[in-house]
Amino acid sequence: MSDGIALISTFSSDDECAQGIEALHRAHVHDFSAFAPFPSEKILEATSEARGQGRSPVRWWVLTGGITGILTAIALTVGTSYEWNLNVGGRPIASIPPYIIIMFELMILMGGLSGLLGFLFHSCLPAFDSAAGYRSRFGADKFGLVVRCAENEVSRLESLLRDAGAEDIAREAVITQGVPSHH
Amino acid sequence: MSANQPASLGAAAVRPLRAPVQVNWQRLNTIAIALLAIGLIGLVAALGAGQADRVWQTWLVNLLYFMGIAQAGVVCSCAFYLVQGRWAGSVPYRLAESFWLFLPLAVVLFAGVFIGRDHIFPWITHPLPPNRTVWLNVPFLFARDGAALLIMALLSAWFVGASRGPDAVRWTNSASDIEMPPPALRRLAPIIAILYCFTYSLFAFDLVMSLSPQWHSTLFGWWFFATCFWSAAVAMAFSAVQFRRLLGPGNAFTAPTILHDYGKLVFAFSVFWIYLSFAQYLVIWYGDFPAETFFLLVRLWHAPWSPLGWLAPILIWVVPFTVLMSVRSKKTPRILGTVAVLGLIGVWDLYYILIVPALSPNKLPFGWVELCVTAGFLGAFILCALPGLRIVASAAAPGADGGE
Amino acid sequence: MSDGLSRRSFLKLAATAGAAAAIPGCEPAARKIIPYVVPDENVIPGVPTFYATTCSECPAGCGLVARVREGRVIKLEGNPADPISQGSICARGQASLQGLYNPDRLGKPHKRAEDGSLQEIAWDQATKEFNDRLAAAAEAGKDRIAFIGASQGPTLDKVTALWLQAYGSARLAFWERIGEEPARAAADACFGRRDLPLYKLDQAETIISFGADFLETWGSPVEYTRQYADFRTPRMRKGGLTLGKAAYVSARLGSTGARCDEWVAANPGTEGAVAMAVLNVVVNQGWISRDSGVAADAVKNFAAAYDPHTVSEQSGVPVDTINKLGAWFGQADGAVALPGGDDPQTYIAAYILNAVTGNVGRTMVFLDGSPAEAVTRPDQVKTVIQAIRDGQVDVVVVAGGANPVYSMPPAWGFAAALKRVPFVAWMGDAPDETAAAAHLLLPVHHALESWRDTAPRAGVYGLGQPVMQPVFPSRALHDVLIESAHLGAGASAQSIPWENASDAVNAAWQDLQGKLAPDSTGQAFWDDARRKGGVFREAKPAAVKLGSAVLAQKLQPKAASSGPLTLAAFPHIFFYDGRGANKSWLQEIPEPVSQIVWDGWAEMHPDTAAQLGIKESYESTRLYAGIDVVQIDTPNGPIETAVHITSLVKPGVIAMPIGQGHSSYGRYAAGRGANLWAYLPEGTRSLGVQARKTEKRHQLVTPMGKGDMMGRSIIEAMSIGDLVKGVVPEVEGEPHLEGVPHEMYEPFKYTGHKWGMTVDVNSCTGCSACVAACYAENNIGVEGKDNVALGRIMSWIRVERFIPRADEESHGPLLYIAPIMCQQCDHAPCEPVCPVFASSHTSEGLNAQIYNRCIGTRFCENNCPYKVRRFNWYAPEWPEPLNLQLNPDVTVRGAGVMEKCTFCIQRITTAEINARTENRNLVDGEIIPACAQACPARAITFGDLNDPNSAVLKRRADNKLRNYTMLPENNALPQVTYLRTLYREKA
Amino acid sequence: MAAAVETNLQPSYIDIDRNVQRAMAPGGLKYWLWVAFCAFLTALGMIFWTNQIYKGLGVTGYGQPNMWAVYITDFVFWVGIAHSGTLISAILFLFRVRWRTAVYRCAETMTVFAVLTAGLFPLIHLGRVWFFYWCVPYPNERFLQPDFRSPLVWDFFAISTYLTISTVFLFTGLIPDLANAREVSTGWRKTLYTILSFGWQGTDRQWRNFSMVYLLLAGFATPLVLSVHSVVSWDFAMTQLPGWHSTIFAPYFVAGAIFSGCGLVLTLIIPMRKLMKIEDLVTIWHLDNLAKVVLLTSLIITYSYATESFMVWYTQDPIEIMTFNQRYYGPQGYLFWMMVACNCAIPLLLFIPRIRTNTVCLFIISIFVNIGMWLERFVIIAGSLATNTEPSQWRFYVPKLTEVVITVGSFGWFLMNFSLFAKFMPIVSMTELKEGIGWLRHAVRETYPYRKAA
Repeated sequence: MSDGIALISTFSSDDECAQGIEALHRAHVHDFSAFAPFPSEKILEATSEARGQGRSPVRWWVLTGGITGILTAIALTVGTSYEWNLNVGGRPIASIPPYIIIMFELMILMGGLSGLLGFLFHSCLPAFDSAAGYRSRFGADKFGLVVRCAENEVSRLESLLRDAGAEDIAREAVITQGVPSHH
Repeated sequence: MSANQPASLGAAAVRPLRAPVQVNWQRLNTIAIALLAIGLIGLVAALGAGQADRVWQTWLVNLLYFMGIAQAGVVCSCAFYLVQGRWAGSVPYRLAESFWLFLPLAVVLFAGVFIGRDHIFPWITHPLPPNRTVWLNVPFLFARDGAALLIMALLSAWFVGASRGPDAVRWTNSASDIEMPPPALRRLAPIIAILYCFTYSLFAFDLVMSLSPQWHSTLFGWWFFATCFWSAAVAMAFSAVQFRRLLGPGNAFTAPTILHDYGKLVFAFSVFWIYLSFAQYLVIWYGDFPAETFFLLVRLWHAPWSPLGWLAPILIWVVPFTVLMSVRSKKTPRILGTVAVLGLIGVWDLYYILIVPALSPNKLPFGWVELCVTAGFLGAFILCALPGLRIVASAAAPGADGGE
Repeated sequence: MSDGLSRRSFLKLAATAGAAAAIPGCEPAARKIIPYVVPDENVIPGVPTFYATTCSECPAGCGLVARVREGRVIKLEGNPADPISQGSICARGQASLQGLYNPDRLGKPHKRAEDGSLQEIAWDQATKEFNDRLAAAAEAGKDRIAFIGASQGPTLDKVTALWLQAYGSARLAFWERIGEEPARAAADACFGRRDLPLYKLDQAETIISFGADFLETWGSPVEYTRQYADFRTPRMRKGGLTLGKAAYVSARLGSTGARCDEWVAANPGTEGAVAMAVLNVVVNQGWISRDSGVAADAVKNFAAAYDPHTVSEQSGVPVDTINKLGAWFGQADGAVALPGGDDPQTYIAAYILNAVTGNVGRTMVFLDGSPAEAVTRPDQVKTVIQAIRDGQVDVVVVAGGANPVYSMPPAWGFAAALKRVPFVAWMGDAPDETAAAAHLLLPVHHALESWRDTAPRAGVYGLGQPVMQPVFPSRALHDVLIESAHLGAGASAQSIPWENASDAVNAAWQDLQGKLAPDSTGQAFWDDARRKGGVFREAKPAAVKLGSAVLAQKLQPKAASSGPLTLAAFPHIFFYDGRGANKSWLQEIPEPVSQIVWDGWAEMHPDTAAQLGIKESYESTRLYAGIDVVQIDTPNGPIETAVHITSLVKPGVIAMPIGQGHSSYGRYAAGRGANLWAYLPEGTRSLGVQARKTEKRHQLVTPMGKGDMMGRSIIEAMSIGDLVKGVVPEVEGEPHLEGVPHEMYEPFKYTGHKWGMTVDVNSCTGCSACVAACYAENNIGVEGKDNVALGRIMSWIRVERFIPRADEESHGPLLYIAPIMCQQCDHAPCEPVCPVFASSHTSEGLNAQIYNRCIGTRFCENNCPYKVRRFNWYAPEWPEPLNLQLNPDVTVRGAGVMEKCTFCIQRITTAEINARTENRNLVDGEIIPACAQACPARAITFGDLNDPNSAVLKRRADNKLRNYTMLPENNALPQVTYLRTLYREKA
Repeated sequence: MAAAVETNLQPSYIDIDRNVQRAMAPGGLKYWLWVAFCAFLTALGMIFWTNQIYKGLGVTGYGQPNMWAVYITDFVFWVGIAHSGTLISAILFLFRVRWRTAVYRCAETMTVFAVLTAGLFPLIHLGRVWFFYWCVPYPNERFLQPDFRSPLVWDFFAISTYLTISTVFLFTGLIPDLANAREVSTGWRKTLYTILSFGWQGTDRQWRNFSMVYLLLAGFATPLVLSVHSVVSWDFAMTQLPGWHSTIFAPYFVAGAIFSGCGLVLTLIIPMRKLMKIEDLVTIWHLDNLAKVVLLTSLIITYSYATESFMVWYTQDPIEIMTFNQRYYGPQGYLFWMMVACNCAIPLLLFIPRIRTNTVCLFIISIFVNIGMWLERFVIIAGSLATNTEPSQWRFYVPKLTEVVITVGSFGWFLMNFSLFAKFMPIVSMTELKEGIGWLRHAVRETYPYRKAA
């Protein structure tokens, strides 16, 4: 993308922020990112509406992890039992009922861990270079909406955002592609 | 509505409805009466044909089955009050309470168990050692269970009355502001819930476990009322799907997440059910006490019962679990409806294999007798449910204040 | 993990190893050590050698076979060739190993200094001192030297006598407190011969024991246990399957009484009177045998004084019981009365009873050519002691295990007398009370280290040979004596023609060869005797006749002397006269009936206890059998002891075990209970006493939690009536699931062997030989009193004792007693719970425990219905040289490991390996676990369940009705089955 | 409490931040003395454990048949404590229960450290602890593996999974709050939070994935929490021991776990909210709801006790009857009755709203709950073993000093960890409080009268 201007608008409520996003959506501006101190449903719905995204792909990580876990457990329990073929208390060599527990636990373990990895991967964390337009208050009590646009669009978008209820809009020249963007 | 995914998706899953259909209550009514008639005729015929054993055993199966659905439905409503759930207005409450009218009838039908007791309870024909007859003897058993049924019926009546009252309805429909449900319900709900656990454990021990007197499982009572609860959940899910179809666009059941919520209810308690079942199976499998293992072996690992034995967990857990795992299928009426119907069949099958093998471990009696008796009960149940369902219909009708 | 042999003990092992080389031809020359670098063809490392010898723990004189590994004897077993033991020995015999390896044995000669302390001195210095003293005494005049010792067999006793002669003295006493005098005196009075009769219990239909604990210590326990088991096995008599009738007349039940039909609780000391009353009944009923050759009326008059009523008052035995005993005895086809205690009158009564019913020569037999009396008569012993007291003796030599200071009657005042003697020499292995009073202590060989011969009875010539090199630098007692005789006696030296003890024995056997096998050569005879452990011949029964004189005299059985309560002392089954008390196995194995360990105690009936204001108030969190202490005032001073309240003793009687109360007998015997010999007058074991409760408390410890079976199917009994009728007994808790499947798992296939065991509870007497054998074979640790109280006893096999509930008394045995070991379950509940497979099943059906894999979760024991697994709470310890006894074939378990019985798997594997190397199949009976091997009653049968002809299967099949498994409701499918004990319904 | 707080009935986002940040302010002398005291207890426990390893388990009161006793009791107790955390943070999250927001972080922290503590006891309990890793499947030249049939191996899997997942869950929830803390803190703390917060900035994409993973973790943690204590209960239920072998154990232990857990949450949070001055984040309303959970679970375990006893009487099995007879009337019967008082009777007081809303009463009741649940495990474990199938092997267990000290030490260890965490990490979730600020305001309003009364 070519360098441009980043409009950093600050909102005091997530409703307004969401409205801002919808406004941008209507204006076919999609090169933005929203900041919030908590996972506001309104904002998330608005963004996924705007970006036309489905649900987060992290769930596939979890599913894969879970299945891997079950398979590992089957291999481990049944495999080692047949490796040794020991008669313990007259129980069958492959005593499925007890092994189910191992399968369950490993499913949870691997599913959970791969979920964490998926989350970090898709949120491109850890990332210690601060994204363009990030303000520390966005982590506390304010909601931010950072739009990147060419100079000629600035005024239109500013008014658009003000109508949505932005209480303050700052401009910042974008040096490089700073807004994280992946899915 | 659910905290963590956009509602839009639900809408996407739901196919747009055709023009509004008028619910034909009359047809339902006649069908019910017809079933009842079949039942009565079959009953007489079977008794005439000397099939008393099968008649009364099936009688017990059906009594427990429908009674369970009706009572657990009421308890479901209690639970909604206890967690102060108001996400779908009053409709879920109405639906949960809609079957309650079967309860008073159940008290009457319980007489059938008394009449057929010799065909049901082996400890009557083969007396137990004296120290056990203290608990297992005819007068005491029927006295306590009858009384329990009666009390539950009365309390439920009281509760449903209060719950359909104006304040309650107002409270359920005012999701936004924070206040307590009406005092009567605040007090009744926990009482009924607690009594439900104790009385249905009692029925589990008296009317199911005592059929194989050597056998016992401490979890059985808990497991039994959990099963009843699940059967009520699927019954509600099923009705919800039907209403959604019948009541036309804009009815309460078209709300994006209500099916999803029923789906989640069915899913969650199906998982809980398999957990309780596994907890019993594993302990008995591992413990290796003949006095415990035979109960499972007869039902799961030996002809002729094993197919029916495995059918129950498949319909109650495998199908709902695998099918309803995804949000989409939870929200798709047809899928949810099918799962619910299968679930209802599964629970009936479960009660059947709990009761009948205890009395004929080595042969599987199933035929017209069972079908007729069941048909009769179904008819009676529908008749009892109709008034409640009509109320649901009116509450959920498009534009009614029952919606969100 | 720890393989049990610390480096140090391994060196010891290597040191002693070479010894074995020389043992076969065990000449003194063999003292030199042969190092392993020069392998000796006689010692193959890892392969045991067996040596026959004889047991010295009691006068019964059982034959032994010693199992020797790398020069260390590690296990003693009965000598199958020996007619007395016939391959089994009792717990005391098993434990004599601990006498050999006793950590408190005297290592070197010691001399007592002025200040009373002991100083170690060299051997030659010690012998010099010894000989000088003797010489000086001999100088001083005749009979200035006294020898008090325990009999060492005919030859060596002769040597002793000659040695004493050489020093011009005849003051010789072979001392046993539990002596033969009453029996001999009675035999003399009745039949005019002073020898001991031989009893054939298996020939009898009725046995009445008048205070003779013949299953515990009386006479020849191993032999009698074997015979009794035979007698109690149902057999055809008078055309029907019957159970031998047995009654035990005594104030305390004891394990002998526990096995009888009737326990006749008589006042202590009145057993003789009861016998006379029985005689009275027998006579009046005219049950006198025609051919007994006694005048009926003479007997009638004789017995007249003892009509049941008077005796009943005197003895506290109901009249109809006496009549019943009379009927049992008189009508029996073969009966025997066994007299016990120290009162000759009891013996006379019993002998007459046997004689008039024609059982002498049948169940009670005198043999021709009985050996001479080994034990000196008490009156002669008394003269010796009198002389000592009168200062006519300068030197007293106490030797060979006699412990007169401990065991002599108080009235004799031996201890006091000994103080006046200028020089007391003690020669023995483990220093005891007498050693504590001696001036010179000489360590001599243990019986298993020295040459001896024994003559327990006519026809039995036992040969005791050393089975290993001495553990300590001790010397053979008679080597020292012979040497000193040669030194000191000058002219009379020729009186002892032999160089040393082995020569003496050898020479004696040359003569014997002349007598017994004139056609054999001396050497062949000698080698054969050494191989077999002696020479065994059938002895001819002597024809004896009841003398009429005895019938003329009037018997005066000693009634219990005056006093509100009566103290009845009984020899502890494991300590005998006290010599067993320094062996940790015998201290730790519970006394079968009281189940008390590591202690002395006073048994009281609840009523008696109540009178003294004592209630059962045991802390149920600890394993206590009693805590309240009473003071018992006897004529010879007070005894303080803790009370064990039990219904198994007669009201008004205080029963106390003999054998504890050692003031100086090593660490294991120290500070336990009271020495009753110090209170009992000569010739009786009961005493009128007063008792009062004190405020003191002392814990009597038992490994037994509850003595009540709570109606569970653990030890089962059935009546002989049901057996005859073929009624299958109802089993508590067995689920009735006919027609419905109830087997959760596919049964495993056991191709090849499948080991199983059957225990006949009806034969078991609770003698605990199996337990001792298991300790010896499997390196089981000894935990001590405090740990037993915490439930940490390690025995893999335990003898369990349950007292029947009041409602069972009419239809059940007097006590439920059975050995319980791992049941080797097919569905072993202990196995699947182990996280690391430490407990798993072998392909031969054994419930194996892999010690090295065990991490000590102790889950297996939680899930064991029989609670037969044992956990090592501490690392086990064997004070040196006890560690030399450890069986190299069995791992020594470290701390934190679970251990258990595996049917002596080391024996199974050894046998299998042998079979494989010899390229043959295993023979049934080739493998015998230690417990089965030791059992004198042959109650335990082991074998292959896959072998249709195995003895174990046969035994089960022959006793279908009696065969059962413990706790069937658990469905653990044990491979050990039990045979129900039999009882006779009370009318 | 501070007047400033008193008047503020409309807490804003910033108020939430301020409160939490104040709670994270460096601790004073009192705080460090307390931590030192906990450390001391821990050290004491360690010393006794070392001695036990050196000398063998003989130093304890253990013996035949009491193969399991205090250590396993402690183990079950601590695992149980852990469960409330997951319940509050995961199950109530799924059920969209609002009051969890203020307490869940605290409860979840408790979970992690409780599991950490619980995990020690199986090791302390082992006869040969140096071989504990044999329970773990790991590659080795002989391919020796554990027996997956053994409940103890299930335990290993369940506990370690539980520890991992609840740590992940806790950490995931922490990230946004740590980012928040990062912005306001300075010095080494800033570095610490920067690293731990992974550079979180709260963009919509991050939140999207965050919400999803959080939901899924909650969805996983819920069955996990059931499974963990079920598995623990199966250590007992799988055996044939009368008093242990019972099908109801799994759900009954889970309920008991949540009961005891919520009890301990109350015990910890009531003093903590005072000391850290976060009363208007963790309000009476929150405590009230916690108390309701305690009440509910108390009813469930009462039901379980009742069923267990009834079933024994119903079957008339002589062995079971004897075991339960001993449990009620045996030499240690008083423990059972104390347990019933603490677990069944006293919690019934919570039916009374006045008591539910009185912190002092709640605190006292919560203490009883903790005692009662410890006793329950002891009665079941030690008591049943003492009265086993073989009467000759009956013996009741009494602990010796070692067990007592190690148990006390475990409390020290737990409290030390918890106190350190509470000081250095945001012990209340700012994110979730902000998300549900409406409910927080409601809570403050609800609480206002009580606060005035106080």
